[in-house]
Amino acid sequence: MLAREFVLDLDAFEGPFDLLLSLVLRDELELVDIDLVEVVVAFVERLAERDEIDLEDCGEFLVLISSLLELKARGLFPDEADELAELEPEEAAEELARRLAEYRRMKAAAAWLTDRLAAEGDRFFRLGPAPLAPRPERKLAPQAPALLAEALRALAIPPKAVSLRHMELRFPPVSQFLDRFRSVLARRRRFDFDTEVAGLPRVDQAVAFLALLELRKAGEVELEQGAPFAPIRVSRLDLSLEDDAAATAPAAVAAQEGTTWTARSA
Amino acid sequence: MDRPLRLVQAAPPVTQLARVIEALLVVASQPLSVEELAAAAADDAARVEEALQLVAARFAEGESGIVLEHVAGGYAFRASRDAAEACGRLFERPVERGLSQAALETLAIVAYLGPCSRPDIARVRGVAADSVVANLVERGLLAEAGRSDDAGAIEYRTTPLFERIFGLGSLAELPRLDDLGGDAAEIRKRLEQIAASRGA
Amino acid sequence: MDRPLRLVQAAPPVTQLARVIEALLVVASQPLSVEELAAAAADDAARVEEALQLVAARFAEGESGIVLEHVAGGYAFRASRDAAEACGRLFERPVERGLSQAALETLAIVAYLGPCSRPDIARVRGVAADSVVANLVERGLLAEAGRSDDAGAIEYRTTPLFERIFGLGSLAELPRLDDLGGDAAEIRKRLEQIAASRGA
Repeated sequence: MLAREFVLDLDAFEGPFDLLLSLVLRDELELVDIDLVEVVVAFVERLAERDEIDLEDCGEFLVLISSLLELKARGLFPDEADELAELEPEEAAEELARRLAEYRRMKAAAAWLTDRLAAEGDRFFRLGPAPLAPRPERKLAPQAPALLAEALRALAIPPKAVSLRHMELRFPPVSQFLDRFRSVLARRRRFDFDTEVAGLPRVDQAVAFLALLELRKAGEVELEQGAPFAPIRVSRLDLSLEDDAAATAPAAVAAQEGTTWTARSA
Repeated sequence: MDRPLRLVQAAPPVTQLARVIEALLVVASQPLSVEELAAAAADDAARVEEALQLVAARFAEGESGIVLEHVAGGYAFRASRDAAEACGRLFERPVERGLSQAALETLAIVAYLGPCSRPDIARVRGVAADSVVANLVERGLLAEAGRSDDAGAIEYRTTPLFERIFGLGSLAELPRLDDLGGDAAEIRKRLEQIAASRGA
Repeated sequence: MDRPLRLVQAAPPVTQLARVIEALLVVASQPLSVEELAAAAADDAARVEEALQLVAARFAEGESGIVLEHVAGGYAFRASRDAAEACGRLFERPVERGLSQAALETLAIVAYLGPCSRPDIARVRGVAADSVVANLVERGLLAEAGRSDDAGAIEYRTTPLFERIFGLGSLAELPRLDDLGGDAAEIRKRLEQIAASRGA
């Protein structure tokens, strides 16, 4: 499987993606040190080397990388969960665009610095004192001992929670939707994804979609879509149920083989 | 009484001041500003500027092995570029070229956004900044600049060594950010297009 | 076969070698010997000696603010004697009014919490302390006080100069910090916890 086996060469990690996952899950590797953009780029590069695109692979990768992104977002901004809900989708989109623009400018600035360093690499100058220079003596004016007490007291002030809500995106956990869909499927054999998530903010819808892919990967559901952008139908896969056997059987076989992508997305 | 007393001593010629400036620059550990040169030479800034022209002419690239450069807000001597190979055999480069991408992005953020804490940098890059900042402090390219008012996090700024290594007269010589990378409105439009194409 | 192949490239003129030597000497932090110069310039010692004569003539006392000096370890540039007064002013540092936040925090930690290693200080401040400690040692405000029992790291204590500058007869005269904890160990523990919560 490409999604798990492709090899990464990052600042903080070198090896197959699979190993990266298990190291992160075992807390042996800090997710905050991993540049996930690099992981995505590496995956897309591997993908481009192939003749045909394997939707199974892409789906699995999407689920894995989004879970990692979620974990990482929570790792970087631990105390924000409560504030997240306050951001309107409109504001969130605004903020995301602003941050992406800022990051792109910083990338460009770093590229400029790289070129500059290459151009200036043949400028040598002395670091440190000249061989025959006099040694300066640093003199310090009398200081008040109270400054020392103040410095230590300042270190004892607990940090205020920094408000990051202006730059956060609402990001509900995938598990929330896994639970929700499973309970819907316990009651009903089929449901319409678009109807189920109608009225939710877009980011929630996206996370709900990831949950759907997760269920599909686990073989719990079958997905069908008549045409691009048509409603996605979600059906429970369960052999023990006798009714509607004709419709269930082929899907169950597909789930056992674990290879066929049955969403007919043209 | 015919001849008035000469009380005002004529200022020494600028050539003499130029020599004093050469002497100051060859022993200085860092680039010296016109003001610092004037204070040390006990002369005025305008004359120091004039004398610096003479020094620049004597120590020009292609003319001399020692070259005068305007860098990091002051003046300093360096080796001429055509002696780079010989210098490379004897000295380490101030910063080996192998600054990582992470290090360069971090330097860019601090240089452009002014004093920044490690969380500030992490927010822009999306990756924890602790080890890369520690490394840049160790290399002398970043330095502590006090603690932030709100969270008490340590803030960092770029050092004169950073400007020197990148050959910048000052941070103002960095290209304008507006001319670099993306514009928020344009990115926003693209995001909306992507969202729209997914259908509601 | 009549004419032998010319494989040996003509050596560059000595004037060019002299420029390379100037460049090497202006970058060096220590006097350079003829052998070191020859190795760096990839030329032979005899020619280096010859080139040094040219350099000495260009940078002679009375001619130039930069003067070539032959000292024990080799050759180095120094400031000319007639610039001695200006150099004196350059290196005479004004009395510093205060200490940086990093220095003040570090001194406060060592003064109040007793001998500390650099990792100890880093845990309380929440950031590496290496360069601050090195700086304070150089200024004579901190001194080494042996190695810690457990980890074997070098510990530092404040010096008599520190006490003099802060107007303290002894460390017992430090302002009390009862509000932070009963004893040094308690205060240290509390500060370490807060530093950890402050995060990156």
